[in-house]
Amino acid sequence: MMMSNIVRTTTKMVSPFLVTYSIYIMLYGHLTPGGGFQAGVILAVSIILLMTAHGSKNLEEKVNETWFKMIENIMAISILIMVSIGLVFGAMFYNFLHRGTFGLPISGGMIPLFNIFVGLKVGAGFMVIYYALLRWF
Amino acid sequence: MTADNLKRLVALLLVLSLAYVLLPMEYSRSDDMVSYEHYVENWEEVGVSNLVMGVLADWRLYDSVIEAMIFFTGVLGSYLLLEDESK
Amino acid sequence: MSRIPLYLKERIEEVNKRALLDSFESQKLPRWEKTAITWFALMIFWMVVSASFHWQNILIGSIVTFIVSLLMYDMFTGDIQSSGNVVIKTLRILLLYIPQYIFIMAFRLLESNLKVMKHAIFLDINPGIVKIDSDLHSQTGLTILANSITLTPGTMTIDTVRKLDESKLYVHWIDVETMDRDKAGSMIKGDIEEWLKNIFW
Amino acid sequence: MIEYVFLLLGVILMITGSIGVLRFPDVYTRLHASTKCDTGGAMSILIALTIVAEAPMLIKVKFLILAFLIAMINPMIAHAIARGAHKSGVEPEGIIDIYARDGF
Repeated sequence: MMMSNIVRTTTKMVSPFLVTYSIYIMLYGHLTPGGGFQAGVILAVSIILLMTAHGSKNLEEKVNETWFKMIENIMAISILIMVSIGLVFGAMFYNFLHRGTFGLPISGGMIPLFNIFVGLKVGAGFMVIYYALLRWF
Repeated sequence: MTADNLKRLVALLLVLSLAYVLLPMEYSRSDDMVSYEHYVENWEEVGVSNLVMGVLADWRLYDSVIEAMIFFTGVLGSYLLLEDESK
Repeated sequence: MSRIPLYLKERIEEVNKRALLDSFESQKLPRWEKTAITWFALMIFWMVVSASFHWQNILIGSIVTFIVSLLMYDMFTGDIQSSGNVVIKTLRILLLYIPQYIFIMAFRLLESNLKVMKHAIFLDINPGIVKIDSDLHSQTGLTILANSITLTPGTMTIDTVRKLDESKLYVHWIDVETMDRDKAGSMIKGDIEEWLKNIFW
Repeated sequence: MIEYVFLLLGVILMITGSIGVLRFPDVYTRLHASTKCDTGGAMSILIALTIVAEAPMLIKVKFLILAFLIAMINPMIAHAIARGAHKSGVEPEGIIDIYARDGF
């Protein structure tokens, strides 16, 4: 099942910008509005747009369901590992990294890392739900 | 006592114990220090310019991590529920 | 042509088609140039979105957009014509062609809005679907042509048919003035197609 | 001063688009009204916002991204709706329909 030529090409032209924008929201979540969850939703939407326009059968070799499951599990485990590393430095959930300068992209200790993990996890999770719904067709 | 009745008894006990803990708590608003005043005063402590992210990912990181785990459980549950049984 | 036997005719057509396809394929850019153009465009997008000239920002942006352009190099540069130097071509596209296109399309959009206003008030419509030809053979060029036709006065693209040598557009025209295919084509497309031929094949 | 002109133009175009959606006879002509007036009205309101916003130049350029995405995606959606309507058998009013005659 494939949509028409115009829809396919337009989604192709828009999707790199959407991916870049979601990575921007993910990395700059501690400076600007947004955060991990929103970035993950945009990331999932940019892939779902491509899949609905081109047909999920045609993209089977480029995106794979197993990858998304693996990414989601790895990210869930790494969030837990990251918050429990703080035990070594004093307390659970302790922000153990150097805080940096106020208002720069590299600052805030482990908050950007937390945003990245949550963003990838949410994006992969929505893709897994999408695949589960797709199985009924 | 059958298994169903046991489940109902456990649920009733859980609800009653929650009510015992939650109902006597003090819900009136205290005038001396409201939570957002504390957040705005100690903004520099976290070192990020987005205060919402500071609250979510530093002061209330416990909440956010459990929320991520809840999302994980939701994905897992919908994946198992929507499995196609014909295959 | 009548002296060529029938079984040879099909073979000759097939060979011609393949030669045409090869000539179209040879006009595409090599892979590293596609990646470079994608990186450049995404870097501009990153700078506009993040709105800061700090060195950390530029460093993070260049790394991120380089990874994205390695993964998605073929998304919007797949059909750009390869002719001349890459740097000169990119600069020319950015500084000459895109402002020209925006200038043309802004006035066409305003004109089309006023025309819809006139049609909505007086209801003097005479709709119909016509077919026009196009000289563009790439997907991206045809798509931008169809989207531009949708935004120009009184017309809307219903479907495109893209075969190897001939591409056609089915256009819903709110006020049909002529049935002739060439005349309708020149009236609907205007100078947008000439402009698009500069970039896409 | 000039921003009020753009803002007023945008509002008038949006209202005209809604009038067109109500008055035109079938799906295709209504799509004409909705697509063009939506795109033009939204873009002119965005230009007015760009002039009004009290921000550095670099931040004002962000409005252009919205304009770019609207101009890219709006015609595509109109095309998808029109093609879907034709595929599911909505007959267009009018004098000629070459698309149905060619067997699509």
